[in-house]
Amino acid sequence: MNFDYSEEQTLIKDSVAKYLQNNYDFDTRKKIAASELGYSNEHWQQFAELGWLAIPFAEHLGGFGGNAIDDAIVMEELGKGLALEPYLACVIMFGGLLANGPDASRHEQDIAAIIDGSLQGAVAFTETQSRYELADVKTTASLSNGQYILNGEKVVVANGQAADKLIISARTAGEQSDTTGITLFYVDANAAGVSKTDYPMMDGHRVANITLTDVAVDSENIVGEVHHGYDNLARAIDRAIIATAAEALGIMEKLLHTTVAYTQTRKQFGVAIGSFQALQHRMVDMFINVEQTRSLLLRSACSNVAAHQASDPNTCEELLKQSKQDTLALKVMVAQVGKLVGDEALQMHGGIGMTDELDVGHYVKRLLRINTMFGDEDYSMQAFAKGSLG
Amino acid sequence: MNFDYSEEQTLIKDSVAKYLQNNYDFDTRKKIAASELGYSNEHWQQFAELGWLAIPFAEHLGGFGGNAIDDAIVMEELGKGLALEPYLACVIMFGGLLANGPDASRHEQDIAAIIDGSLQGAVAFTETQSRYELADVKTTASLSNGQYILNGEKVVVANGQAADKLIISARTAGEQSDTTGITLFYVDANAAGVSKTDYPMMDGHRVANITLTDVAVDSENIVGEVHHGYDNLARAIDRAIIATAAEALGIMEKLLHTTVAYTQTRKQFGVAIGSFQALQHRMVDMFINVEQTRSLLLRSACSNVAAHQASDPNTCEELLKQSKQDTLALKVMVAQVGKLVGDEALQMHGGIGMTDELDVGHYVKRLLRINTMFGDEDYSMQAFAKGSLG
Amino acid sequence: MDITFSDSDQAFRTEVRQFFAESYTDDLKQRLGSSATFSEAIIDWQKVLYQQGWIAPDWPAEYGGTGWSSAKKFIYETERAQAGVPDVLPFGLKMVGPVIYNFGTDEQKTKFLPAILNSDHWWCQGYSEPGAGSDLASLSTRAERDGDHYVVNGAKVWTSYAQYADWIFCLVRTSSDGKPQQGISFLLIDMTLPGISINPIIGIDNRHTLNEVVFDNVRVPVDGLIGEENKGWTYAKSLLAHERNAIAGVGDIKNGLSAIHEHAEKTMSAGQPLTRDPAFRARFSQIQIDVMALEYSELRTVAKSISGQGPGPESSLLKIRGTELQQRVQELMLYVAGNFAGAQTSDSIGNDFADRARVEYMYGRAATVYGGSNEIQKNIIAKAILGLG
Amino acid sequence: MDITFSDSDQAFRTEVRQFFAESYTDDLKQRLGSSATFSEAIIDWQKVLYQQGWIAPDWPAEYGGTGWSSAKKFIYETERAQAGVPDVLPFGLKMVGPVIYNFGTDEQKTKFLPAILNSDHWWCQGYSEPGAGSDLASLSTRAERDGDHYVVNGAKVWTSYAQYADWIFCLVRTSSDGKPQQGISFLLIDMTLPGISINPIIGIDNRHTLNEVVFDNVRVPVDGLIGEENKGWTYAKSLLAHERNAIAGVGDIKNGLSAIHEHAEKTMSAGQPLTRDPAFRARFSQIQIDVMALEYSELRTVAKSISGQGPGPESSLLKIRGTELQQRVQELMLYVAGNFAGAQTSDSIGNDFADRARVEYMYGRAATVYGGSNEIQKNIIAKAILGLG
Repeated sequence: MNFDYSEEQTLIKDSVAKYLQNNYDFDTRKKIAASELGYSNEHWQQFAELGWLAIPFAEHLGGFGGNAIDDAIVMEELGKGLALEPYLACVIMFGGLLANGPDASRHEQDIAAIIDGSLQGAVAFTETQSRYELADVKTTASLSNGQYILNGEKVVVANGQAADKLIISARTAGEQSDTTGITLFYVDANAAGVSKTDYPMMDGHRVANITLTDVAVDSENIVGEVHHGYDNLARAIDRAIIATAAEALGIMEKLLHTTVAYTQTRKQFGVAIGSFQALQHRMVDMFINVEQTRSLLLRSACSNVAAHQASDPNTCEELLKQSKQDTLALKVMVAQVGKLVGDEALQMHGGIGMTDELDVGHYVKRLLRINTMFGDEDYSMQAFAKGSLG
Repeated sequence: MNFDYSEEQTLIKDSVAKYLQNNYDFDTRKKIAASELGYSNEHWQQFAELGWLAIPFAEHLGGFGGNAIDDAIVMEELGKGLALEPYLACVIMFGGLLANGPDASRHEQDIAAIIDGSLQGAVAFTETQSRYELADVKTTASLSNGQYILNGEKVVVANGQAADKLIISARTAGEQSDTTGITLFYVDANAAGVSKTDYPMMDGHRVANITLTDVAVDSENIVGEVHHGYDNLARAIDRAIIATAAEALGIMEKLLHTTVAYTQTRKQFGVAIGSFQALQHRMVDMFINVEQTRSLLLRSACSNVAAHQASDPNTCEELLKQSKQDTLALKVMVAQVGKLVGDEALQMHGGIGMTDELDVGHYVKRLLRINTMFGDEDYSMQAFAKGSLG
Repeated sequence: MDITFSDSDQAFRTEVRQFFAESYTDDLKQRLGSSATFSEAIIDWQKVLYQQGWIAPDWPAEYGGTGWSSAKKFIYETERAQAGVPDVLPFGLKMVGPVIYNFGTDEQKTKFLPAILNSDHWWCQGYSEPGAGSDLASLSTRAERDGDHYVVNGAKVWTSYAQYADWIFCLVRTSSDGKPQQGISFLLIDMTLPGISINPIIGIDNRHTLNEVVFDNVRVPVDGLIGEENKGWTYAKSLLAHERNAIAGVGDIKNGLSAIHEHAEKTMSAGQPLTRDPAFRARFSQIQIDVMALEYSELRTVAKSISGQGPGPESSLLKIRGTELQQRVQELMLYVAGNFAGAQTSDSIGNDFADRARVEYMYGRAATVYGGSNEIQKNIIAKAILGLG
Repeated sequence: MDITFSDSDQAFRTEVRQFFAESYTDDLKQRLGSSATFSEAIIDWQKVLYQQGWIAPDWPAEYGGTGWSSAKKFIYETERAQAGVPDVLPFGLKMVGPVIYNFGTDEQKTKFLPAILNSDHWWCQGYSEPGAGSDLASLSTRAERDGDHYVVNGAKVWTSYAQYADWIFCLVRTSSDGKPQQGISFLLIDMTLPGISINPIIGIDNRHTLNEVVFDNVRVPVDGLIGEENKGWTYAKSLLAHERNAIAGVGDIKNGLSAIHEHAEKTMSAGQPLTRDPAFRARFSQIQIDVMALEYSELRTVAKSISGQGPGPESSLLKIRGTELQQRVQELMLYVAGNFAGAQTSDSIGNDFADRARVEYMYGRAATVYGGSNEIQKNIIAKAILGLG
């Protein structure tokens, strides 16, 4: 029993932390956020060269063989550095869906392109009406002459603006919210009938709404099995939740330390405001909650790894169920603690915290946005309750 | 527009406050709580002589013509004094049901007996399975030879141990949770087939479970109309909620003042603990919440009065609906603030607060019990949401 | 106890309601909603109010106020919020105006009050400084007397709308003797004077509302001094109490809840409108309940005011709970916006509620900081009401 | 990172689980549950543990401890809580025992340690005093040297189970020079000595657990002194850190949740089990989520301990969050009990859950006060971890 990182993991952590410290200061980030792409391709190529884009992929696919714990290590540091690059959207989600299915070998080439930084991908699964229900899919795919014809709209697609390739969930059977009958299609972003509208979110990340009008997809361009895309997608989202939780944890720690430091220098009525006991106790509450979040992140990451390592199918199913609950619990806590830490950091920074020129507000906005990705506090809490109380 | 009490109201308030201060200290209360009856008949007779038992009754019934605001004035002071006498159960609820129905004149004699302190009554409406649903009634009343035969059990009946007369809700038609088909029966507590088990609650008040086995009730002994007892009962409960809220407010104010005073005398590390800013801000939170509770109590009491004064039936219905929402909101806030104030009062009193010999714990227990009377926080919140969101 | 308004008050309510329905046009509403047209539109609207004679409810009638009773003022404010009409710019009408008619010279009154009433002068406020937030007394912008002028050096910060302002009222240090509160003077400064520069501050809502105003040897005529030199703190304090009282914002909170209700009804969640979701219902109801209480807390203050008692430290309660509730409404808006929350565009993304939710949430974070932070308000209650030392 | 236990640890878990299943009988369970039989039953149970050799997991093997690794201790504690087995009385085994084997003389070790292990001596703790709560250093019970004796005068309060105790360990003031922490000595006192009287304190749970212990010229032999005179504070401190670490109570919280779940399933609300009620579900889930995190916070401390790092100030986190969660469980129990909440009888009222809920809720209020109040713990974290002055 130990929670220490291995030597390799420590190397990754230090590598990401040091790179961002040296190359990704707040002014640099502002410029990147204002760019058309919403992230920096130069940095992305550096990420590739430093080997980070290979981390979650299996060794036989040219990867490092990393798991949810390794994701978390990278993401926590990306969170602290407030990096805009689409590690989550392109590597963990898009790459993960390609690499973790039974047909991974078919995607070897594209995975290699992800790893070397030459391919951008995105997963398009959210629709205007779906809110956080993965199974609520109105986009249709109907078979016609051996091709699937896709029609519908996906919204707020992370990295949609930059993606060369898209994985799109569409309904091939069943009713609007059935979990079966959903298929994941592998679509070229430049295919005829695909159109994008992209826009920035408050956290500086760009996203796109993607309209599909009679988009023809060859029947072999399916990720996983026909009608059975839901489970794949749900598992990819679980791993993405853990990854964003790690990013959020990095942000919370940054905000906590920034706030503690600020209250020690900021004076009011002749003394540092950090000497006021009411503020001290509130910062202690922040600390306790951030530590609790780290504990739950460790729990979720470890149970995700355990579930995917289990060989016996019964054990595996049991562990997956447990891991699902851990992940939902984590999602709830990240939302709650993110809100608390963000609010308190802004409040204790006072006026200066309300300005665009201080980084605090930008960290807070990323935390708020994370809360609405893959299910908010209320959605996740209700799903958790279903898991534990039926 | 003013929130000042009238001269008469101020007299009542001062009368109750002064009487309790002079005659109802904490040791006296302890002895009364330990008695078989659970309250003091001597004090009750004094209440009668001072005219308090007449307050809510109409003038033509020998009363003072008081309304929900007047109830609140008395109850707030009874709360501050932590009085055990059944003003709520016997005067406001039992008396109110007799006096506010269309058949009030039939009960003139019994109302006079309530006013002079010679009659004790109780309303028995809660069943083991019903929780807070007034309409969930399994107790049956079947008509047989011109008499109703009652069978069933009522639980946690306030003042049940002392009551000479009972008003009992029983089902004369409909299914278990229908609002129609409930009839209120007026039953002698010594009638054949009525048996009681009484026990103390943590707040020092005694209650009884009442079993009804083939209890025969003459068909004229009905309060209100056959099958239509629900609305009467619900309105009586609304008024009772406002009254207990006032009691709770009195308790909260007492706890707030006691806590502020205690933290100013109690020293730790050489200074009064009331000088620690963290505690100060928490006491300010208590204060703000208590003031908010007072505001909502005023709102509810006023809207209850307005609804019952309206002559136009449409206006009346609209006002009743509004009053119902106000009352549910009040119930929620009393639960929440009661919990906050009780917790904080105990915590800031430290060890001494955990003892039976200090009054603080007893105030807290009464607050906790009030939360489970007539619907707890969650129940009332959901009912409120139904009223405002459908 | 009597919670009804008089017949004449009720008639007034009808009159006010009608006026807003007719005069607050859709065109005004739309122009006020866009940052590009806001500054012009608000002046247009204020001139409408001026024409109606309602521009300054709080001013004494002799200076151009309405002469309304406390009850009428409350009714006016309630109806304004309920109609979704924004409040007037406070800097001239609610801040420096009262200071001028209370403490100014006849010349100052003649020069400034009419221009405030008809919105010819846009005022801004120069209180806060870099390095001094709620602790106003520690300010360090200096004004040194030189003949008929003060020479002003220093910087003010968090100055709303300085980019549009003709005049700024400032607290400046004219002496460093005695306690920090002493030696402060209240100075009116023409924004066109040489040596004044404005540095925009972009807020976390991505808008330009705030500024830093820098004074570099600005020569201000001494007739801009309010009252006596070194007594500025007294004048400023009387104004702060006023500001605190106006801040509960019950009407705006109720408006926000209506917008949320409407949008949640159209938002699907798990196959049904979000208004059926138990968690949403609990969040929404909790805010409603708290604002129902706050509304009566405010009414209690109004009733006290009607009976001639001024607002005491309990106005801190209204500030604290009012701003907390405003922020909870803004938070719930963001929740309702769901996946779209935080979108920095309202065009063609299928959700026009999200942009409003983002801007209001972000801008709203300041409410618990300005006007005396909520922590300061708690200190005030602890000391002045609870008697905690 | 490795969150699994070794094979030998897993085998140990099975062994412990089996032992509790066999040895913790229904008879014991029932007798421990009633105040009338508790004091005898707990001794019976401790003697069973003694026979098994598991009475003192934390003690060094040379003094009769188990010699278990940190991992084994953690497993033992987890299984104990999961089986619903109450912890041993802490006063001898977890408090004064370690002080004696760390700082006592050989004579003291010989005299006291075996009697603690086999539960022949019932110990109680004399720290707190009327007028000094978390501020232990301000204590005023005096012990004056008179030949071979200390003459002790003063009073101790909040002394659990003093009515059963054979011995009490006390902090007493032997000098008033220097800082308040100096001049305190650690003294073992025979409860049968003349001049000791016990005043019961009835708790808000209506039970008699606590007492005031009054010393009136009690002559205590000097061989009851631990270590050096005036150094008692050092010995007490080492013990306090220990106490703080043991207090998270994750197992008990989970047990409480199970009881709630079971009872809520049988409780009807609006025609369906309470477990279907969205508000109940949210409350229950929130506690579960927080305890899932706390469990890993504790595991992280265990892992640190396995790798040889002692518990630091982060044990304050476990104390704060653990006691908060215990109280939230107790609160939810009371909610579930509904109309019956607060009934002071479990007989024939149709709800045997209510009495337990009441007692646990009321008794549990003390958890955030004792063992160093949660406010003190927050001060510790602010200073020792966050570096706030």
